[in-house]
Amino acid sequence: MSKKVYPNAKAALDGLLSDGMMIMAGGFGLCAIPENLILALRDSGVKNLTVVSNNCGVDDFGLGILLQTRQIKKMISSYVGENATFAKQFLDGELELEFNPQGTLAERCRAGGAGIPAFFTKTGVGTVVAEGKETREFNGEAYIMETALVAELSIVKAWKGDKNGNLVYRRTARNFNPPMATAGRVTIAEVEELVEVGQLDPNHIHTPGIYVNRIIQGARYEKRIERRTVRK
Amino acid sequence: MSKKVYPNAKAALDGLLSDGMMIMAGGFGLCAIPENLILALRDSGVKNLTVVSNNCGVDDFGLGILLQTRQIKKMISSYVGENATFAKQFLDGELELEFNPQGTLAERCRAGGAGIPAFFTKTGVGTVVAEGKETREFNGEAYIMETALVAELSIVKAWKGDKNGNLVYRRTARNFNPPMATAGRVTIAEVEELVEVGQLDPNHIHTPGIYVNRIIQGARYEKRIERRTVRK
Amino acid sequence: MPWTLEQMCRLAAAELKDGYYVNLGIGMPTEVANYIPDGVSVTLQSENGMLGMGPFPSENEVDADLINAGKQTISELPESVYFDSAESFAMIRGGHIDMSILGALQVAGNGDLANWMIPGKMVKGMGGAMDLVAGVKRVVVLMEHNAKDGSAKLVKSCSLPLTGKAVVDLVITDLGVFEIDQKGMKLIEKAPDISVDEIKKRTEAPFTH
Amino acid sequence: MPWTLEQMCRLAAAELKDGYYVNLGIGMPTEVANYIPDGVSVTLQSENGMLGMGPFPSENEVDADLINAGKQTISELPESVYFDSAESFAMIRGGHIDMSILGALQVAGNGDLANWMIPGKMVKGMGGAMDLVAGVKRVVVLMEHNAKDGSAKLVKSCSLPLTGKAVVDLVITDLGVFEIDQKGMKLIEKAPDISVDEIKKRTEAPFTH
Repeated sequence: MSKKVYPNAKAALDGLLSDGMMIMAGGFGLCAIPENLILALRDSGVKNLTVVSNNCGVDDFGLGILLQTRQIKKMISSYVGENATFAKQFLDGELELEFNPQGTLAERCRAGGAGIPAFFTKTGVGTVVAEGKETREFNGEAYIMETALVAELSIVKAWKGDKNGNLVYRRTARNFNPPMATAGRVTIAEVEELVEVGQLDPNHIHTPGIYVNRIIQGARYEKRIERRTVRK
Repeated sequence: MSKKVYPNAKAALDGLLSDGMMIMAGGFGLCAIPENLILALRDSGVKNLTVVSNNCGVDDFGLGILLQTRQIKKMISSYVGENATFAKQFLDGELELEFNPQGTLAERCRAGGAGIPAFFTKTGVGTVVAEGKETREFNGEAYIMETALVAELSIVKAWKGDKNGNLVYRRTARNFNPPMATAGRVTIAEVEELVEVGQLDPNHIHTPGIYVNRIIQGARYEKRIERRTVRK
Repeated sequence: MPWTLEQMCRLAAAELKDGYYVNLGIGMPTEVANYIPDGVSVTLQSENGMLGMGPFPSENEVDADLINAGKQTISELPESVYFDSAESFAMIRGGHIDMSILGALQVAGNGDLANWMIPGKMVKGMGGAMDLVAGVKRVVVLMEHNAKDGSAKLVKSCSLPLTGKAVVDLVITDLGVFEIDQKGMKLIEKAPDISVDEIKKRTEAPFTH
Repeated sequence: MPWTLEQMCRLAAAELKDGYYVNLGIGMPTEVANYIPDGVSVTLQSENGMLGMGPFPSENEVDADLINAGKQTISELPESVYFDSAESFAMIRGGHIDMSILGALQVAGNGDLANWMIPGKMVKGMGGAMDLVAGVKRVVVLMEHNAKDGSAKLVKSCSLPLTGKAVVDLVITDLGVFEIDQKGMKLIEKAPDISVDEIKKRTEAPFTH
């Protein structure tokens, strides 16, 4: 089963990339993004990507790197306010954008992994988000139907992982990584620390290894902080 | 916040019961059932209950106790094969029964807690389970629509819990308890060990206390084993 | 005399009840945490995956793995709990959060809320705002009564793209506190020495009082 | 000569590939775990919430908190992982389990499966069977070729209530191995000294060979 372990990000991506594909990337802001896999995606030169990610990094870090190289064709996100490159490419018409409410985005990924092609939610009723979507009443309240997201590739970042692909996250660095790990036809995880099978508490695995096809220990983590705020 | 802690099962149920109500009860077989709360339900004399639970205990333990006292009017379950009292009352027409596939049952509870009134699943397409339900195609495959379950009261059993209602489960004793804990308008948890806030690892809480309104340390746990099988 | 920001925050804080689970929006709503009355214990939710959000950290506590929904570094409390984004929004959508306090661009007399987008300006995205207003039990808006150009923010009908329809329960501005229900908007408290007439003049939405 | 139970289990075990995640039904399918070929490592899922299910425990390992979907006590392995029922069936429904090996009452030539209910007898419930056959990538049925009364179990059309429609990919009986796809059922292997004619006589469903 340790066939899941790859030596580095480049090797882990081998054979999985094609222009125009859809990739999900975990993380919230710059917190717990798959830093090493994003760099390897840049180096691969893969183009015209549709990327599902809550945010799009900043100009020179995270997914922003793939904007600079113009490898992204379309983003499916909930918030992209931190990125000037994004604003420019979007206003220039070079970049497509689909906004999803954050909870709807998370649930669409969860549904994709769970074999649920569509679900109903109150979120977005009566807003631009509801346009073109089926609306239906349940118990006298209006809901809209949202569909599942399944990506050809999901890249996620965890704190610790074992050689079977079991993952554990730390603090708020969990965020979108677990639902996205379930929703990739292939999922690659990068971890700060790769351990032997049996070293993680079986009661406290956040992402069971069944969802993870390939795993690497990241070469290096910058873990950049977007807004450093401290108590006076 | 320690206002969530009650001295015993009887006190925890105080003011919440009414004849004809719907109650969800966690557990799988006899594993991790809310033993103390079931006994207190028996003693309360509440009648005509609709009970959502994967199974219905055995004749003299678990929910079987409430069958013996004829307090249950209807079961929503996936498997009730272990219970002769059940068979008798059902064949006598005293007991209503709604079978749900086990995964559909779990997902209906999860949906109830997550504000999702309905979802689509492949499970049960073309079977008796699909009767009367909407069928729809997504990507050329047929799915049926299932609706959420929300109970007036959920009773669950965990291993450890803290005074804010945060819960941790042990081994396969997790089962239906977490999704059901989210789907009660009121949820009561009983635990083997009640600890102070801060004693559970915040990265490894299975049920966040926000879902738990009342919590007790169970007076006594029999933890009966249904099928004791050992290696020769 | 219009209320100060601090007074507005105190009014919002007075809406919090002991034991509440609360989500505070970015900006002024975040400040409300500093004015929670003694004897009232609330748990703050951060929609990126945390209950029991602590204050900004000391220098040596700063942790890249511990941020709030505004991407600011924060700290852990004894009661903190972490979870993923799907679980976080299951909690929000499922009605388990008691109150959300949010800023707004416009609120209509029927409770429609616009707070995520100004057409013509760069779109940043709605983040979790649509989920919060759809799912949270009670939605309180905390905002200046008028926009910088003096235009009304309490309007007959929102001209800006909506965040949610009929979702606002209470609006606290520097001039007054307005309750919104199915019958419409009602002024229930006003800042000292501010007349109802003045409020009417500066409000487009009809309201009772 | 029809295959023995052990031979049938070995045939089923030969379907397992290294690295597979597998769910084994109650009864004969459970036995397949004892015949997994050397060099093939599979992870067993138990739908009550476990991956990496171990064998029955020794006397002093017995734990009421550690059971399989048949409610039998089991043991933990180094690679074991626990989760709740919603997650377990998300895994099953989402197509993450590679193979399920199940028993059957009837299988139709188009892959319809009946294995949960005999009308007139006490209904016990479908448990997780409908979820498994709907969600698992490859469904293998392991059963006797004929019922105790001699009637065919490989039928033109199931007379018993269905567990799933067109869900079975392979059937292993004591007489032969049958592949099922959109073109229908095909005999791909038969027990030694059993003629195709004999199999046809004891089979109601049409099949090619």
